[in-house]
Amino acid sequence: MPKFTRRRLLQTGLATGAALATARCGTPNNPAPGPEVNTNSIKDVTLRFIGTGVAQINDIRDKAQEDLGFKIELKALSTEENNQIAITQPGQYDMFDGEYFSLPLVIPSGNLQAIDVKRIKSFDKIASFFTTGDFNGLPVETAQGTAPIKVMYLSDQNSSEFSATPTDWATLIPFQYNADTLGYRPDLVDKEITSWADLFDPAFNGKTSILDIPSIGIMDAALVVEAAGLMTFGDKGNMTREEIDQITEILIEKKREGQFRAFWKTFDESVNLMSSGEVVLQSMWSPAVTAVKAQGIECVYAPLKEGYRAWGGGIGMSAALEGAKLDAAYAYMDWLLDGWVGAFLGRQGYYSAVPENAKKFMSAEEWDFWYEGKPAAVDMVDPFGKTLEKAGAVRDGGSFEERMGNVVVWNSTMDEQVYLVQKWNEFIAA
Amino acid sequence: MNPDSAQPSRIVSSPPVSVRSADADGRADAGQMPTDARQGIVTEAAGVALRSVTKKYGPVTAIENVTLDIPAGAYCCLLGPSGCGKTTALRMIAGHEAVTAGEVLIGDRVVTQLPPAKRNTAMMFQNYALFPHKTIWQNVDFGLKMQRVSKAERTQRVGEILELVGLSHTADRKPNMLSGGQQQRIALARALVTRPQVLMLDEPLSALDENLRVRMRGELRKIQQQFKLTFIQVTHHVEEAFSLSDQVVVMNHGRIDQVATPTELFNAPASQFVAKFIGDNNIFEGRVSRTCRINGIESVELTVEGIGTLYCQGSAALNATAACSVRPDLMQLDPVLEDLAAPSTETNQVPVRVVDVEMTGYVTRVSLIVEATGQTMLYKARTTDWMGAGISVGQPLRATWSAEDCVFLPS
Amino acid sequence: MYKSWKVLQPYLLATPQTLIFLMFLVFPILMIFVVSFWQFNGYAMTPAFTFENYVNIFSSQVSLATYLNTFKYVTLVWGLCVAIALPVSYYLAFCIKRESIRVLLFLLCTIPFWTSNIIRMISWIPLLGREGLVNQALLNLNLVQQPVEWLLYSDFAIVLGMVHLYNFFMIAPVFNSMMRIDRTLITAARDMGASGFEVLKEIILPLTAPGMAIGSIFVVTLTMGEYVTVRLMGGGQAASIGKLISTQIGSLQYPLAAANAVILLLFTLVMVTGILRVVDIQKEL
Amino acid sequence: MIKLLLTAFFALFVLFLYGPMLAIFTLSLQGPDGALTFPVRSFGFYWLGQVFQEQRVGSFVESFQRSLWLGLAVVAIAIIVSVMASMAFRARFKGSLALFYLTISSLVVPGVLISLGIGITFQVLDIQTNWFSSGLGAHLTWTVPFAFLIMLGVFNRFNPYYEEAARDLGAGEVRTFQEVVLPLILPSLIGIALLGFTLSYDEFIRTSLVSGQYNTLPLEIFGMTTNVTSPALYALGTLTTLFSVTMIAVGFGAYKSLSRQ
Repeated sequence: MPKFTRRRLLQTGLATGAALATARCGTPNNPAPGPEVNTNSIKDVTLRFIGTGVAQINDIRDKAQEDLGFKIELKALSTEENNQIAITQPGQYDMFDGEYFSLPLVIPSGNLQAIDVKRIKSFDKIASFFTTGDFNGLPVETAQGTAPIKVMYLSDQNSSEFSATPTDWATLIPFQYNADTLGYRPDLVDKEITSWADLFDPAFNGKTSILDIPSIGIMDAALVVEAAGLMTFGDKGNMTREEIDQITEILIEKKREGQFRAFWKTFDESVNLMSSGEVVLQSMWSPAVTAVKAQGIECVYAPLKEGYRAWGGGIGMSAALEGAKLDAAYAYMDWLLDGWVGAFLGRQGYYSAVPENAKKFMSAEEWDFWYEGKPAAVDMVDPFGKTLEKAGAVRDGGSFEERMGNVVVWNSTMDEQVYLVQKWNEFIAA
Repeated sequence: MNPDSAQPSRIVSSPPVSVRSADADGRADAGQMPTDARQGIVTEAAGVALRSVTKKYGPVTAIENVTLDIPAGAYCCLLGPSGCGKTTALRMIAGHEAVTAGEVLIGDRVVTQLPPAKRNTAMMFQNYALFPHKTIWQNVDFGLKMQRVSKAERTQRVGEILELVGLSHTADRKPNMLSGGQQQRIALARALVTRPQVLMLDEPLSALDENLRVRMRGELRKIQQQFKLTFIQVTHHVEEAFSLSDQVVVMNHGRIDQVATPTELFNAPASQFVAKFIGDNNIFEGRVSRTCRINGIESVELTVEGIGTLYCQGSAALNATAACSVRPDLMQLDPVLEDLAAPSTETNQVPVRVVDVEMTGYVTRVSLIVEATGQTMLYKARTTDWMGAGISVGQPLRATWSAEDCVFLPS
Repeated sequence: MYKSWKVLQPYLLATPQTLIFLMFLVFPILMIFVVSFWQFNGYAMTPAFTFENYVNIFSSQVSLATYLNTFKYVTLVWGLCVAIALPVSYYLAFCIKRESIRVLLFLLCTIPFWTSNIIRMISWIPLLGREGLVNQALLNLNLVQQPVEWLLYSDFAIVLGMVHLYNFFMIAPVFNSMMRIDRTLITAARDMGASGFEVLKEIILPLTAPGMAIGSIFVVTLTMGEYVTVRLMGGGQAASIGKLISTQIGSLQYPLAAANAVILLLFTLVMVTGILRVVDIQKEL
Repeated sequence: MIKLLLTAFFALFVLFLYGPMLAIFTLSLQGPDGALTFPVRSFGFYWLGQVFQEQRVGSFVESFQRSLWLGLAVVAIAIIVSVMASMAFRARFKGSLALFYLTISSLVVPGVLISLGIGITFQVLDIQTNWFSSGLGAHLTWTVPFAFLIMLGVFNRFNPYYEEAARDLGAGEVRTFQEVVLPLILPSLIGIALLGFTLSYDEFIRTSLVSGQYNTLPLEIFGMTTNVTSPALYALGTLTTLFSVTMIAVGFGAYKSLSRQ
């Protein structure tokens, strides 16, 4: 496609719509291929992000724009839409804020470019289960599923093959992750929740929920059915067709029995379900629990005896990035790891990829509460000014080590992904 | 050529009709006992009476204290300009409009509170109101079906009446496939099939073109004779009312101005309004300056400003304001002006000038102006006569007519 | 010159509209048809000619059940829309005598239609939820001991939501048909002894049929492909074909979604053609 | 009696229509401590103000602007195109029936097909979807048929002698249209504009897969239903409803005053 300048585009008058859109023509939709003639500065750059509502937060954008000087556009999507756009609409984004488990689908599309880890200043400080696969001897690395290290590296800059061992070329630069479990309303649930199996407890019939994102929901479901003794798996992170058949059959049966109240796709939906009392026990994300608490409603993030399901999120670059935009992208990633974002997200309960940097931006009390598992010395306030925890409270599940050290599965994309999605859809539709 | 000439002679089946005073007591003498509508093809007609009937729509009075007798078997036309209350009166008789005060009688039954279907009446609507989604057969059948008449009898009666109006072949068609005249006949058939005692027709001919209208007039009249029903028809068309009716009821502003046979109406309009409405009568308003007898008949001398004195038959108090009217065909035009100064008590004279001449066929209409007052007058002559007279536009003339032909109109 | 212009003129005038529909309706649907025979994996589709997608759909219990469920929604929503539209339109057309009041009340019925569907949908949630207004009222009145759960995230909620959204599409044409009924037809029927019910059955309903047919086309086609209401009011639990298609799109199973879309389109067209036999649309304009 | 029943039914229906909306209007008028469910804790305009503030994620203001522009573009195109086509229909021409049924089918094809079809088409052709290209197209498939059917109705009742009279008096085609046809159909055009704008402004399903990088307002609101956990969402509902109602009022007023002339 020949390069169109803005004027040329208008002259050819492709569509009335194009003329109407002049108001925002300053930000080209398609980054022009070929070397940028105008290498003026990265200040003129606009980076367009796609991601989930978890980190597509306007406060982060404002701070980044202030610190970095270029423009950032955010688009908050559901996990599903995010992957969908990443794979099918490469022209719509410059930066992909996604999860590691989606990479087996996104990387083959060729829409992301390899990240030169040598250009990432804090790369060596990133939590080691991302970069090397081991973590202070904790069992994180033995967990099943698409653990980040399995899809962290590409064998070569232009390859779409994952490398099992570290190379100079990364797929995503991680910046947040967490260990997820079940959340519940202690005021509406009269016992302590200690096992994934409680999700199927008939006492909560019609009051539970599970998330409707196949790659994540299936892992929660697997933990539940395994804990309930309904079935066993060879590898929960990579099920066989038979296992998928069996687990969806169990799920459909539970659904027919009316065990579930609803399904959710984004963490705010889970917040609304929980805070409105529609659901009293559900698989949930950590910040969703804190968000429920921020509304003044009791909510517990249950440490379960079977362990946690973990996920990792990072930033990837569109294959089309180059020149000033590419520089801007690297600048952004450095900024991302620099600690401000880590602290910002940390105050909602996420962990930062570079905890030591995040620590610089957190108060000692905050660090102690969120990472060390110590009782809050003062009231804990989220980044939006809402008080989450009164002084004296302790984080559910305890310290960083206790939580991340107890991860048994990661969100995963399996070999039988297509089949899984089909069966999962049947479960949702049943 | 004139289809009217083929009409059977008119029969007024009851004593001369009259406007009854509002406080008249007793029952309608014109009515007969209604017979069962389902017996025989012909039902006995029934008279209709209104007793001090008033209809108000909120603050607006549509009908004010109207009393009227329509004899059984009469063809009665309610005539008047639009908004005069004639349709309201009809709808009150049919039961489609509630009466604010007063009573409606059909035969000797008080029907004021009865729904339309219980009144033994039928109505034929303006634009016919044929059901567009039903076939002709279903349309005609509808009333019988509603009366729960047996299937067999319905088939027979619908067949009969379609035969009668000569449209059996259209039974399976929808109304919009029929011509205007055919639709009208179907509407009539539909109204008659239930064998009403009274048939009401709301401007039944207004949707037809001129030729068809004249022909249909004849048919209506014929059917009325055949069925011997009371027909009450609303019309604003004077000629229609004249050609059809035994009894014409002229209405104005919610009141009845005159009830009479067409001939009476034509010869002796009872009010200025009637005189104006029924024809192009020339009307002169003035003051009663003298009462006298002309040829032994009580007469009045009317002083009209700018014209002088006019004489007409009638009686009135001296000095009362009044008017007189003369039909445009009963005047004479005379080019001689000399003896104008000496009016006689028998002949009225007015100096006029010809303004315009309109030849309309048999008749030529001549517009005149009374120069002294600016009043326009109309003169109608047979075209042959006018052509022989050799009068041209602008010519001054003398219009004369006898006191006998001049109708006195009290205010 | 003038003559040939006259002949050409209608073609030229009709061209832009034809082009729009060719570009954004015909071609995309052809593409759906083509793609429905393609293959796909987790992240991409590849041109092919396989009936696998159709086989998948017809051999799956779940997708068949989903189709049945969709028809259930369509039937219920359609039935309720008719059940609401008839009395409401009848009331407006025949019981209200003042023209100005009629216009006012009709506008009152239409205003919600002009506002955002999504907003109208979510506005049910604070009413119907477990701790919503309705349940609170029921509990306070001691009518129930436990909150009623089927009010929200249920088939009931979905049908309610769709009726709320789409009843206007039935009311407007039905009302329009009723307003067009010549009032003298009713007087005539009354004159011939028809009771109120008979007038309704013999005159008003048959003459309202075209309006109902047009309304039905709208309601049926709108509910057939519906997935937003199903998602928001069903709490993600309920299924319809539209929802299935959107889930499949979300999972990048475009060819499967396309195959479902083709089947959905066929069903819709069959229904609409059926309805069109009852009514001549061109005559109703 | 029956009338009474019908009145009651109508009242219930109106309650059914407005009840839920009144609920969110009430909930949007809460103080800062308001929540998504009843009871109302305090009254205030806090959340209405919040709509114009920066949100945690996304932005209402920009998507509103996009929807506004898109609605106007859709209206303009729909009017031009449908007036042209309906004028063509006054003369019988080959293919008119086909175009008529094409237009009808555009109405009856479920929206999700339009969205999917345009989405796939753009993807296969490797063109970026955008609210002002693919989104515009999707909206046109929904608004043009309405506009066209209305115009067809208008021209069915349009007396052609007016135009003949104008031509007789020496006006050319363009002048005839300007001086005679346009003023006579103007009230209808206002109606179409009003309808078209709202259809576009509130359109969700047809746009959902083809809006491209930037959301239209309904898409943004839908996104918000999954991303916003505060009454700001209801406040937005209140405001956009107010906006719609204002548009109706303005349009209706214009229609009234035009048709009176």
